[in-house]
This record gives sequence, structure tokens and C-alpha cells, in this order.
Amino acid sequence: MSVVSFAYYPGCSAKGSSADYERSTRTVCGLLDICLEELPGWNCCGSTPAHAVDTELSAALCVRNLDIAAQCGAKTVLTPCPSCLSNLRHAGRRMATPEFRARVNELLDAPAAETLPEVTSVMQGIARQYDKAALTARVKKPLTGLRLGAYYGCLMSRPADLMDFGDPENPTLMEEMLTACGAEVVDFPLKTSCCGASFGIPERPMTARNSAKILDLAVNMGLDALVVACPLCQMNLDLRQKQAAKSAGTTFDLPVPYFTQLLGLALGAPTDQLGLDKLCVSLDGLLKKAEGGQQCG
Amino acid sequence: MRIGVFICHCGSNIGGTVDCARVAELSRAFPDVVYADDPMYTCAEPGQAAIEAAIHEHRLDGVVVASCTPRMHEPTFRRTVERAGLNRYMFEMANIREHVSWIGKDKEANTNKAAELVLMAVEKLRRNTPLTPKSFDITKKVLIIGGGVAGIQAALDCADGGVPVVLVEREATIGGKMAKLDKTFPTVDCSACILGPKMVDVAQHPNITLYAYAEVEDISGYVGNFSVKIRKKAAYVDWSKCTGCGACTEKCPARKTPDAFNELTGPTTAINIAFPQAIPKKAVINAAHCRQLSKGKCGVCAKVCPTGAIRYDMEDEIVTEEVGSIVAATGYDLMDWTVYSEYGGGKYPDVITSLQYERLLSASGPTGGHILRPSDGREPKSVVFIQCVGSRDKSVGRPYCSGFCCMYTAKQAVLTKDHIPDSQSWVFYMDIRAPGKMYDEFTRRAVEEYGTEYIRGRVSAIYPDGKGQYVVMGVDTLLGQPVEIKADLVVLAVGIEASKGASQLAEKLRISYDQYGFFMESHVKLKPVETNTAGVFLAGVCQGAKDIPASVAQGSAAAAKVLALFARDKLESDPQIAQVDMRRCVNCGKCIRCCPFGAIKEVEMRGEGKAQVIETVCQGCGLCTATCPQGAIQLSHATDNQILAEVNALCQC
Amino acid sequence: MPVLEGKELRIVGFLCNWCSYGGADTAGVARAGQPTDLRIIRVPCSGRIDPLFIVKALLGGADGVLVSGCHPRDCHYAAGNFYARRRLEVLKQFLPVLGIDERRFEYTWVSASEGQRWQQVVTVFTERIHQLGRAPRFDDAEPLLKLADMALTSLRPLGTGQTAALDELKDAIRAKLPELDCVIGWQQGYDAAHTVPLFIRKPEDVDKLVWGPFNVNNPAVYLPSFKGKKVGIVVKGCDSRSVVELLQENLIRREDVTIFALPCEGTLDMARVNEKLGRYQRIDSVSLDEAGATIVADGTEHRFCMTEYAQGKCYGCTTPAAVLADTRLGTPTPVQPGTVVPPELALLDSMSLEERMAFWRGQMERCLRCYACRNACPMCVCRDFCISDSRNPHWMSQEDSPREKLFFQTIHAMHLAGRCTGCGECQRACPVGIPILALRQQIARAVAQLFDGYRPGLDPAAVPPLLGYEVEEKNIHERDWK
Amino acid sequence: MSMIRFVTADGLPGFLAHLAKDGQRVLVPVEKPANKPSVVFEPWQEGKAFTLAKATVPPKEAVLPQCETLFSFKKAKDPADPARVSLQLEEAPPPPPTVVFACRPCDARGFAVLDRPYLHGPFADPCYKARREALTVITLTCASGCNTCFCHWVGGGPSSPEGSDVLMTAIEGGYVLQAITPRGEACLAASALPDGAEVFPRAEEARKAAWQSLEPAPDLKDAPQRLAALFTDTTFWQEQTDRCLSCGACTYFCPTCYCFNITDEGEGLSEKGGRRLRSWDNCMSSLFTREASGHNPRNAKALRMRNRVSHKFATYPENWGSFSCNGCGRCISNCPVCLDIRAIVLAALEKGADA
Repeated sequence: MSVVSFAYYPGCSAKGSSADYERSTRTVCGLLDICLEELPGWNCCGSTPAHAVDTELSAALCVRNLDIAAQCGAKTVLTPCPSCLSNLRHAGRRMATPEFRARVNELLDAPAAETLPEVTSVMQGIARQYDKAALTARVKKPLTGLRLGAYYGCLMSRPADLMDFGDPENPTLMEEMLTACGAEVVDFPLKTSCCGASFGIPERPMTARNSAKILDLAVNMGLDALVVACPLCQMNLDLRQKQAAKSAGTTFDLPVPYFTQLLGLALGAPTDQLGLDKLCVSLDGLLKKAEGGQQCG
Repeated sequence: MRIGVFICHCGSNIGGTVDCARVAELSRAFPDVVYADDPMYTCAEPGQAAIEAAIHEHRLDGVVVASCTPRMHEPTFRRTVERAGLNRYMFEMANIREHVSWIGKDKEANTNKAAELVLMAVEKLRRNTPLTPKSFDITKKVLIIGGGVAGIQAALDCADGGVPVVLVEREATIGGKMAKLDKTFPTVDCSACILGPKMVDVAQHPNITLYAYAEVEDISGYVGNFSVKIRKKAAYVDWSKCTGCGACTEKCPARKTPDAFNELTGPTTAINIAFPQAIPKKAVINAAHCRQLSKGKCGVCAKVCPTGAIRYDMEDEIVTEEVGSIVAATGYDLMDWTVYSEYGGGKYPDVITSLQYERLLSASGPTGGHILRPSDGREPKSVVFIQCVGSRDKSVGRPYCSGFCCMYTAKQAVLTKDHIPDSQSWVFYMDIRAPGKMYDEFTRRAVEEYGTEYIRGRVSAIYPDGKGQYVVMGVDTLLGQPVEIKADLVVLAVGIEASKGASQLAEKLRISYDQYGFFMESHVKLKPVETNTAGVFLAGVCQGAKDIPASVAQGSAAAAKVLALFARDKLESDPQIAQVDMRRCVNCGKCIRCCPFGAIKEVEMRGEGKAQVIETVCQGCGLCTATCPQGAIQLSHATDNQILAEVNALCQC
Repeated sequence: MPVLEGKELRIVGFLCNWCSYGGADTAGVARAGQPTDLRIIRVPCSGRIDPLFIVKALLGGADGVLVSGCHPRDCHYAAGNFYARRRLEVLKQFLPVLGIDERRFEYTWVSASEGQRWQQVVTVFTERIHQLGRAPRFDDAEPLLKLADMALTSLRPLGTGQTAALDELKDAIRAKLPELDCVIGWQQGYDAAHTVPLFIRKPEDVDKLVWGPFNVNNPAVYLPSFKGKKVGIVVKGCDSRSVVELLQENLIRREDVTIFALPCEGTLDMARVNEKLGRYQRIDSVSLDEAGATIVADGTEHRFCMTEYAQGKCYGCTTPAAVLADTRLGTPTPVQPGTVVPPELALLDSMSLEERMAFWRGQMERCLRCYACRNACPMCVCRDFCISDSRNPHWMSQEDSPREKLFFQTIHAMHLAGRCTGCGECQRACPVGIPILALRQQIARAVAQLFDGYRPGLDPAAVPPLLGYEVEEKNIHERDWK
Repeated sequence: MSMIRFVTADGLPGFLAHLAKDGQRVLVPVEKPANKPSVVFEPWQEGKAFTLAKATVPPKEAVLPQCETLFSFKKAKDPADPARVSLQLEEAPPPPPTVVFACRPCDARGFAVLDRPYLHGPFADPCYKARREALTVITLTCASGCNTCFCHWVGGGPSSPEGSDVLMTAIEGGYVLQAITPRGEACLAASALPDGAEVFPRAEEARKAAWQSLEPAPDLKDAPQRLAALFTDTTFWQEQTDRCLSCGACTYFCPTCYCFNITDEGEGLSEKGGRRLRSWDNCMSSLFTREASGHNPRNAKALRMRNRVSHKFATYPENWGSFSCNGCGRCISNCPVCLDIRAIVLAALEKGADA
């Protein structure tokens, strides 16, 4: 498989709270001969607070990154985090209107490049290179015996025309990839309902309640794990799992791994290169079940 | 020529923003105008009487009335001038209400415009010639398309009126959607009990020829002389021999055929009879699922059939019927609600449509009348009804209200409590529409006697809770709070649209239809069952959302129109048709080639080819007149000279 | 009864009775306010509207004309609006060539229930007309005379056809003559520098047949009058297209016509030849070589090479060989692909709207309404019953105003829409040299754009575009009304 | 000795200005630039370019316009009784005094041909009379014949004075103006041009030279009887008119065709009122003889051509003694198919000879 390279925009959480997501992403891409060239001197995309305060300033933040990618001659930029993906794509689209472009160019040191590269998620980047059959071909340790559910969160597929991620109410890309890895994937109904996002700080009971509802359904459906692709959702469902359990008056013990971690397992990456240790609810039970499955699978 | 002009005040509708007296005064200066007046209400009795008097007193031979739209009162005034002895085509109207007084307040501009419109009407009238309709004989027979309750009612009324009826029904049995219902509101009568006898009457009525499992292939001709090609679809069963004993359905091995009649709530056999009271009670083979017809080996039904009625080699057959009038009663279908992915988009088996719920409630349904969840067959204890799924919703292109869902949901809630006393029903609604007789009282009973919880709000999502129930997330706008209900069964009151193929049928009937496929009535308030095509009438939901009583009423109304049409032995042809001036025609054949109705043919006259109009086929569109380079063919009452007169009245710089 | 000065402009509406007139009523019932300028003429169907009504209104002083009918597929008469859509779109593309701003004419579809849409259509259109202001009157235009630039490059080598197999053709005609009533060709006119149509009836007439650059007449013009008799015809490439168009409209029957064809190498523009020859008593000699003709008149020699003196239509000619023939002799010269904008049309394209109106005002002054242009046209089969002079229907008066004369040219052009093969006889026949071919060329260009490059007279089986319709038109798109 | 004046070539505009004094309309030949150039008579103004070439359209317009308002009428309705309509007639304004400048002898002779039916018949046509009496004709003699001219066949000639008031002949350096009629003399007398008596012989030489350049003319004196005899020989006429398109070019460009049509245009009630128009009619069109019933005695073009040629070469000579064709050749040069009236007459003579 020839090596294909993409510009890579990690986003702040990748260097901090979701280091495991970054770690597993790099490992998986390495195994799949996808070279990620990190943007030199990238800056924060402004995440939620920036565009709430000033849309032009937040756009300038994003356009600066896109401009760097353009200078590097990149055609496509991959980013793992849905929030960064949404901000970058919004900025890219709004630069099409001349007045907006003029105001943003004033904010930047130098005017941005005429044509800015396209931005897409890591998941879509992988899917572009490997369709289901190609992915299955690369699987070393199939995840047979695992009953998984995919959880996208509310940002990844909305607004539909901007994010271009399939049916906003019912995206299916992660299910397809996990099925390709041999797992039994269940259609998880609350896959795009909100986990409470950054309200974990100002409105913790609401985040607990939302996460509890999601975890409760996952447990009721007998899932071995709820697979996620967003650092903030992972934090609410994994790190705050106990708070959610407390608010729902029950206990949860449901692993919430990133899809790249499970992909890494399936591709046979050594378990220490997937940042599994960082997960609050450990993945060991699941791994035993998977191995059990492999012996007899 | 002596013309009389009447400028109507129409109370204040015109007089309010047009100086009618001034227009009358200006009209007196127009060519050939010898009398001008501005009556208060021209269309009223005294107004018409004044016109007749003026005709006699001033020896008028032409009348111009400036009032409302000719589409409304041209026939009225034509009869008025006719009563006074004038030919009814020596009359013209100027529309100074809808096109002048009602669309602007500038009195000076309106008055000037009204005067100009009157001048145009006068100039046209001066070139009008008396026209007398010719009469032609008609086939006193009616074609009724669609065997639902509206079609049945129209057929019975026409047949009782002595008019032979050809009833064409696309499905294997008549009865339409009503046959699928368990009970009907507001009396909770059993639907089959009140519809069944009418269906039997249709079968037994000597005047009615029933073509079930047949579709209209092509329609040509015009009022009084329609020629209709009907395609009798191959049922693979010789209905003359089949007694409807049902032996074949028991033995048929293809047990998993989707049962369209039961709205896919249960399987059926490849050869089946839709429901016990089906008329005609004849078997039909579903070719796609019959093993013999699709894979070529089985033949069980042929073996067991006591009368040997099975014929695998049967083919579609085209039959032609000559009729004088057509009633379209093609009913409706439920819109495709799976566009709502937030309700599961059809993924969850226990989220069903109201029609499917009717089949579950019905004793002749797949569950024998027991309410059982399609997923696990358990009896549901909590049932949630959701209103306006695909009605009053612009986002899916269905902005209209479907009319009868609020009422049947209340009935279904009552029946749910009746079947399962310890069940609890919830209804998510926006506004309850219960306008009919005893309708609102019925919904109050659903709330007060049967404990149905009505929650005013929309549902944002339905998802399985993993433990066999469904979480219905909605909002209660009266309490201002989000609401979550655990439901065992969710029934969607799905909105309606015109039945499949309605727009193609409309094009065959040459009637207009709106973007949802509902047929266009001639006038929404005054002519709901007529269309713009003479001799074609409408009945039931094909014309727009309405409940059973209204559909039945329209069935009778359409029948009344047909009987009125056939009351006379001969029909008068519309004299506004094209005529050829044989001297000018050079037989270039352009008119023959472009006439949409094939109403012009080439004839021989003194050794030369000439064009000639077939009077009974010409519809008066005037296409030929606009095509003929030398003006040899002229549409009466809209000739080149008449239209040029109006153009020149405006543009003579 | 003029419109209110300063407040209103003259806007004429043609509305179909079933849909748009009903839509206007619905707007009225809904009290949807509208400007008062529009005066509505009710017609049974949009298909009833002859585009000439619209030209009559516009030339007669209307500032704007609005036509509205039923939506496609919704017509009460099934196909009325389909035909109307094609005719009105051709008209809309034709008006600019007269100097009339095409924005002054609009057609649209409004159904009986769309009251609000009708209010918007009327308001938007009236606003547009008020922005355009009063329409310039044709009679007030200052006459402007301009010359078409005849320096053109031909798509194929032009010549005098001297190598054509004329003798073989004569033999072929002699062979077929007994079974034919007559064969139409060309013979020398009153002197060697002119040819006139020849009607061969007897064997000795065959020798009079000539072939060369002087064969300017189009013999197809006589075919309709021979209907029912067997007739032969010798054709150039452009003449054959006229024969095919007559077949397309079954104005002649294929079995009655025997077609003889030689490859044409172009014809001389006799107007410019006569101008150069000037006033002379007699022609001493005419010699033809493959590059052109040398004519000696009253002793002085004049040289006419084809590349400079051919007719405008010959430069852009793409069918030097007959499109249809029974006896075809000689191999035609190949034609390079590409298109040449005809000189007369190029002249008009170079002018602004005002200039064009002034141009036609200047040209039409000297028209004497002799109707040579009409009678030279092979497609004009109405002949003795033409609405231009039969006064019933009363389209035209006997006045000799430039406006009436221009109105006849629009009648002729619109009647030729989708039928004119561009043979140029109308312009050649005009005694006072009015460049009327430009009007027909604009119509032909519009028809080609609108109907996938359709060109009349190429395929005997093709239906002339304005005598047919498509339910979904590929190149005619509904204008939105926001 | 008639009055002779001389005008230099560049003195012409001055002479025209003199002619155009006190509102007199001076029609001069003007060239209309086009791919096919044509020369038409148009009123002259100061500084307007004109040519002395032979006009494509004859100056018949001066006495018989293509379309002339005989009178206009206005209707008025009595407001009290709208049924009573009053009608007033308005005479057409008197025609302006006109000078036709630099027409050719065949054109001038046209006026003479028209005078006979319009003036010397039982009724004089008032409109024509008014125009004719206000007309002065200054004719430029032809320096030579041309391929389509045959004026000398029919009694005319390159310098025939018939119908002219002043005969103008080009000599090098200018033009000799010879007054033919008293009106011509009055016009020249008032023009303050130098006397041209001594140069007149050079003018006569030029005129003689023009005559010599002509081909010998065939003798047409038997033409009237021969054509009349051929009235029933329709095959002859069909052969002659195979190629005729029966348009109106030959009649509308002929200086001697004088048939007209009268129509009413306009209602009379609008402020513009109505007008009664006299406009040229064209005997080559089938409309000319179509009766109300639709029957047409001369439906075929051969019959119509027979009528046109016989009228000019048989019927008119019978009534007035001379051919009504001036041999100007416009019906030949302007015909789309160059139908040659000379060929028809000669063919008729030849056919008659052996009958």
C-alpha cells in the first residue's frame, strides 16, 4: 500500500487530556501507512468559547492553521477532534465571502492563501484510504465476541451540509469500521444525543444526567464497550462515569475507548502503544474477552 | 351596433376605490355605446332586470358589464342577455374588481384603468358575432375510478339513478382505506359492518360493472363521448370459476408474502383474498412471491382448487369502455414517514402507523383483534400516539393538515383502553381538530372516561431503552418542561398524500393537480366536486383531506352532477371552437400537426386539400389560430381581430 | 385613453383563462396590492397567444408586455403552454435584433391558486419596466444607415464550379425528362452576366442549362405550385435544404420530386457585381476561371474573384453538397468545421439597441411593400392569402409608415422561425437592398441555441421545432421571480 | 429660341437652394448606402448629399404617393344622446409646390403618361391635379443607353423632352438648362443663372451622341394588335411567366403604373381620428382581382402578366394613342427573376407574325 500523507492538526486536547486518542491515532495511522505531518506552529482552534465571543477572531485562529497547511502545500488536513473539525470547516466556508475574508486578513500577519485546504476527520481520512474490505484485510486480531456500540456525540455530524458526515441523526461510519474489525456492532440509538459537553463545569448535574442516560442505555443493551471519537465525550462518559452513576443512583462499569484504540488492537498493535492505561474504566476485561474469543474464533 | 355598458358598484367592493359614475360617463364616449349606467348590484335580481329592461328600451344588440371576474358571473350575465333576446355571446365583461378595485386604493388610477378595461371590452364586443351551440348525443354511462367509500357511494347513487356505471378499482377488492379500519369515529361503529352492505350492493347492482384489479390505461374524447381503455391486470385466477372458498390460501406454501392489505403487519400467502368481506371475493396470486410463477415449480393451488380456476399463463387484458362522464375517487395513501429518522425511520418494529394499528385492532387482522407488539407479541401496557407525523410540517413538504387523524387517534386511544383495561395511552398533539358533529364530545370522552393523557407538544426522539421499552422524548408546552415516557408501543398518526399514480391519472384525465398530487377542483368553495374539464368530477380525499362523512357526501354530490349531466339527451357543444375559412386555407397542414386533440382533419374541396375542424372534438384552445400563418382558421369568440382590437385599444401611439 | 402620465406606464398582459387569470383573481380576492399599470387581456390558453400580438403591442407603444399561462403539465388543453413556451422564448431572443429591449417582454407560469405569486410577478415586472422607463417609439428614432462588412473568410474554397460535370447532368436530365412535367434549373438571362430560372420541358431546352457562380436563384420556390405533378429540380447545397424543409412540412411529396445535384462552389453577390459594373450598354464577354469571373462591359474589364464577391451566405455555407439528391454528380469540396457569423447579423450584433432601432427606421423608409421578399421565399406558401395585405384578419393597414413595414418583416421572420434555411433569396430579391436577412439569421441563431443546434432542412424526418414541444425543455429554463 | 441657362457643376447646390426658396419641396436623387445600393428621390435640404445617377425608384411619388391621405375624418358623440354620432371631414392639406430635379426623360414621360387617365379623361382627379399643377420637372438627359433601357423602342429617347419643364444636359464643366415649357422658363428666369445660348450647341452634340450610342430599336407598331390577338393563347403566357414570382416589384417600380386602392384606416373616434388612404395597388397580386365571393377571374400569374403587358402595349395605346411603357427598364432590373418585358413583346410580335 503506497504511503499517503496528510497534514495533521492535533488540537490542544491531543497534547493533554486526550493524549491516548493522539497516541492511538498515530499508531493506527502508522500501521495503515498513513503519514501524518503535524502542522508546524499550529495554534488552538478556539474551541467552544472563542466563536461564542467573536466569530472573526475565532475564524482568524482557524484560518491561521489552514494558511500554514496551505503554505506546506497540503490539500487535506486531518484532525481527530470534532470540535476542531467543526471550527476549521466553518472558518473555511465563511472565508468564501469577500468582506469576511478581508476582515480576517486584517487580523492575520499576512493575508491568507487564496485557496485553503479541505479539512476532514481522522476517521473519514482512514475510511477514504481503506474501505471495509481493505480494512478487514489488515486486521490481525479480530475483535470477535465483542458487543460494541458507537457513540458520535452531537458535533461530529451537525450541521449536516457543513460536516458532510452522512445522515445527521444516524451516521454509520464508525459502525462500519468496527464491523470490519470483526466486532458485533449494535445500532446505538442515542449515538448523536449530547453527553453534556463542556457543561461538566458550570452545570455538572445536567452533564451527569445526560451521560447517565447514555451509559444506562449502553449497559441495558449489554454492550461490552461504548466506542467514542471525541475527547470531551470520552471525558464525560469515562472520567465522570462515577458522577453519572451517582446521579442515576446506580453503578456503571463500562469501558469507553476511542475507536482508534480498538482499531489499533484489531490491527495487532502492542497494547502499550495505544494509551490504554489512561482509560479510567480499564479495558482489561474486554481484552480478556477478545482474546478468549480469538482462541476459539 | 348599439352597446349598453353597466359599471357595477358591487356595494363598496368596486365603488369603494373606483368612481363608477365617472367610468359610466366616460363609457358613453366609446364607439357604438348608446347607453351606460352604474347599478349598485348588477348580478342581483334587480340588477339583471335592469339590464333586460335597458336592452328592450334602448334596442341594444350588445352588453358590456364591468364588475367581477368573468370566471364567476359570465354564465350568469350570458343567461341574462339571452333572456332579453340577445345571443349570449354578444356580451363581454371587464374585471374591475379582482383586477382593479381590490388591489389598489388609488381612486384616480383605478377609475382610469377601469375605463380602459371597459374600452377593451367594448372594442372586443364590436367584433363579436352571435354563436349558437350545436348539440351532440352522449353516452349515458359513467366511469368511476377508485372503489373506496366515495367511489362506492357515487357508483350506487348513479346506478340507482338509472345510469350504467363502470367501477374500476386498482386493488383486488373494493373498500379502499375504510375497509382496513376496525371501528369508525365518532360512533365506534365497526367499519366493515357499515361498509360491507354497500360493497355487496355494488356487487349485486345490475347497473354496475365492476372491474377490480384493473387500472385506467388511457382516456380520449370529451364530455359525453369519452373512450376509456382499461387494463385488467392478470390475477392468474379465472374469476368466473373462482368461488372464493379459500382452499388455495390454506395450502399455499409461500407463507411469507408481505400482506399489503394488512399494511405489512403480518405475513400472508402468495395466493390470497384480502379480507373475509372482500368484494369480489376472488383469489389473486402475487406473482413476485408465488413459487410457481417466479421459480417455475409448485402448482399446489392448482391442485387443490375445486373448480380448476388457477391459470398461471394469464396475461393483462385491455378493455375499452365508451362513457359520457368520469368520476375520480382515487383516495389517498399515507406519506412515507421514514423520512423522520428521529422516530427511528422504520428501524423499530414497535413504532407503527395508525393504519397498521387499525389492522392490529381489527378482528380480521393478523392478530385477530388482539393488540400485540409486533416485536415480541406481548400486550403493550403503555401506548404513545404521536399526531401530525408528516402533516402541518413544511420541512418535509407537507404543510397541510390531514383532517381526520385527531379523531381516529382519540378512537384508537378509546379502543386501546377497551382492549387493555390496565393500559395507559398518551397522545402528543399540537392542536386537536374535532369540528364534526359529536366529534369534540368524543375526544372529551377519550380523556375523561378512558383516561387518555393528552400532552401538548412534539416528540423529539424515540429510542429503545434496551429493556424492551422505548423512551419517547418530548416536551409539554403547557407545563414548559421536557417529558420522557417509557412506551411499549408507539402509534404515529401519519399524514396523507394523493394515492400513488394520481398525477399520471390527472394527466390522462387532463385535469390539473397540485404539487402533492391532489386533484384541482373547479372552484375551492363553489365547485368542489367539478374540475376544469367538462364531464370529469371528483369525490373523496383525491380532491383534498376529508373524513368519511365528507367523502360519502362528495360521492353523492359527484353522482348528482353526473345525473344532471345525463338528464338531457343531448349535450350542447361549446360554440367557442375553431372554424376554417375554406377560401384562405392553403392546406399547409400546420394546424393539423399542432392540435393537441387531433380535432382538425384534411378534407377535399373542389380538388384542393383543405383543413376542417371536427366540432365535437375541438376544445377551443386556439393553438391552431396562433399557428396558422394566414389566419385561415379562427377560434370563435377569440379571433385574431377580436384580440387585436383589445391590443389596439391599448397601444395606438 | 392614455395611461396616467408620470404615474403609470403602458403594460399589457396576456393571461390564460384557466390558470393565470384565475391566479390574478385569487390575488384580488386576497386583496394583494399591486401597481395599477397592468391591463389584462384574457385568452383561452397561452398557446393562443401569437407572438405577433406582442410585437404589435410593443411597436404600438406598449412599454412592457407580460404573458402568463398554466405551469407546464398543468395546461387545461394538455399542450398549449408547451407550444407557447417555445414560441415565446424564440420571440424573447428575437426582440433585441429589432432594437426592443427583451426585458420589456416576460412570460411566466402562474396557477389559479398562486395569488401571492401573481402579486409578486406583477410587482417585480412593473418595477422593472419603471426602471427601464418609457419605451423608445420606433417612429421617433433618427434614421441611421450602416454597411455590413463583407470581408469574410470562407469555410471552404470558393470557386466558379467550371469543373462540375455539367454535360453528365444534362444527359441525366434528358434521360429522366420524359417522365417529368418539367425540370427547373438556370439559364442565361438578358445578358451573359445574369442567369434566370429555366424550366426544361422539351429536350432542346436542356442545352440552355448553365452551372456557375451566377446561379443565384433558388429553384425550390416553384415546387409547391407544382404539387401533384412530377417535377425535376437542379439544386445547389442551400437550395437542397429548402427542398428538405418543404418535405419536412409535407408541402411537397417526395415521390413527386426528382433532385439533381452538383457540388456548389459559391455564388456571386449580384448586387455588388452590378454596382461595380455600373451603367453599361452591353456585355462584351464573360470568362470564368476557378478563382472568379472576368466581365468586359462596354469595353472595360472588371474582375470578380469569388473570395471577395461571393454572397454573404456562401462564406458560412456548411452544405455545399446537396443534403438530399437522387442524382449526385461530382465530389464536393470538404468544409472545415467552425461557424461564420453572417455579415448582416454581425453588423447588428455590433450595434446597441438604440442603434438597431434607428438602423431599421432608416432602412424601412425606402421599402415599397412590393413583397418581392415574401414571394421569393420558398417557405412562404400562403402566397395570395398573406395577412400583410389581405386585411382580414386586420394585422396591417395600408399605411406606408416604417413601423407597418417593419411589422411585416417581423411577421415574415416569426413565420419562418425554425423553418428558414438561410437561402438569402428574400434579401437578394429586395429591389432597394434592405438587409432583411439579418432578422431571419437572428431567429435561426436563437432556434439553434434553444433546440440543441437544430438547423432546418437537413433531415426530411425532423419535426420543425415550433410545430412540436418537449415536456422538459433542455435549454429553456423558467426565470425565477425573486 | 427657348431660354437657355448654364450652371457649373459646383453651382448646383446654389441652384437647388434657389429652387427650394419659399417652401418649395425639391426632390433629388439620394443614394442609400447598403450592400445593394439604391437611389431614391428625397426632399433636399441644405448640405444634403445627392447624386445624378438614375434613380431605382421613379419620382412617381411626386404626383401619386405610395400612400396618400385623401381626407381625414373625426367622429364625435353627443354626450346627451350617445346614439347620435356627428362626423366632420378634414380636407388633406394642399400638396407643397414640388420640383423633381435630375429625373430622367423616361421618368418625365411617366408624368405625361399619368396625365392622360388622371387629367384628360372624363373626370380629373383633384388630388392628382393639385400635385401635378404644383410640379416642376427638371430632367437630366441620358448620356447613353443601358442594358435594360429601351426608351427609344416606345417613342421616348435619351433626350426626349416629353413631360419635362426644363431639359438639363451635362457638358464638361457644367450643365445646360433648356426651358421647354412656360413653367420651365419662369423657373429659369428667376434663377439668375448666366445665359447658356453659346454653349447650347455642345449640349445638342452630347444629346446626338447619346442617340447614336443606342442599339437600333425594333418596330413595335404591330405590338398592340399582336398582343390583343394573343389574349386567348394562355400557353404562350404560361411559357413567358414560368419563372415569375407574381410579387409587386415590377408595378411598384414602374413610372407609369397608376392603379390604386382606397381604404379607410382608424375609427374616427380616437383623438387621432380616421383617414381615407389612397395607396398603390399591384395587378400582379391575385388580390387585385379577387371578388367578394372568393372567385378570381385572373387567379393564375400568366393571366395577370397578360393583363400587365397587354395594358401597357395594347389597351393604353388604344385609348390614348401611345404606349404607356417608357422603356425605363426598372421592371427588368428590379425583378427577382429578371423577367424581361422586351422579350415578351418581341415574342408576341414574332408569334403574331407567323399566325
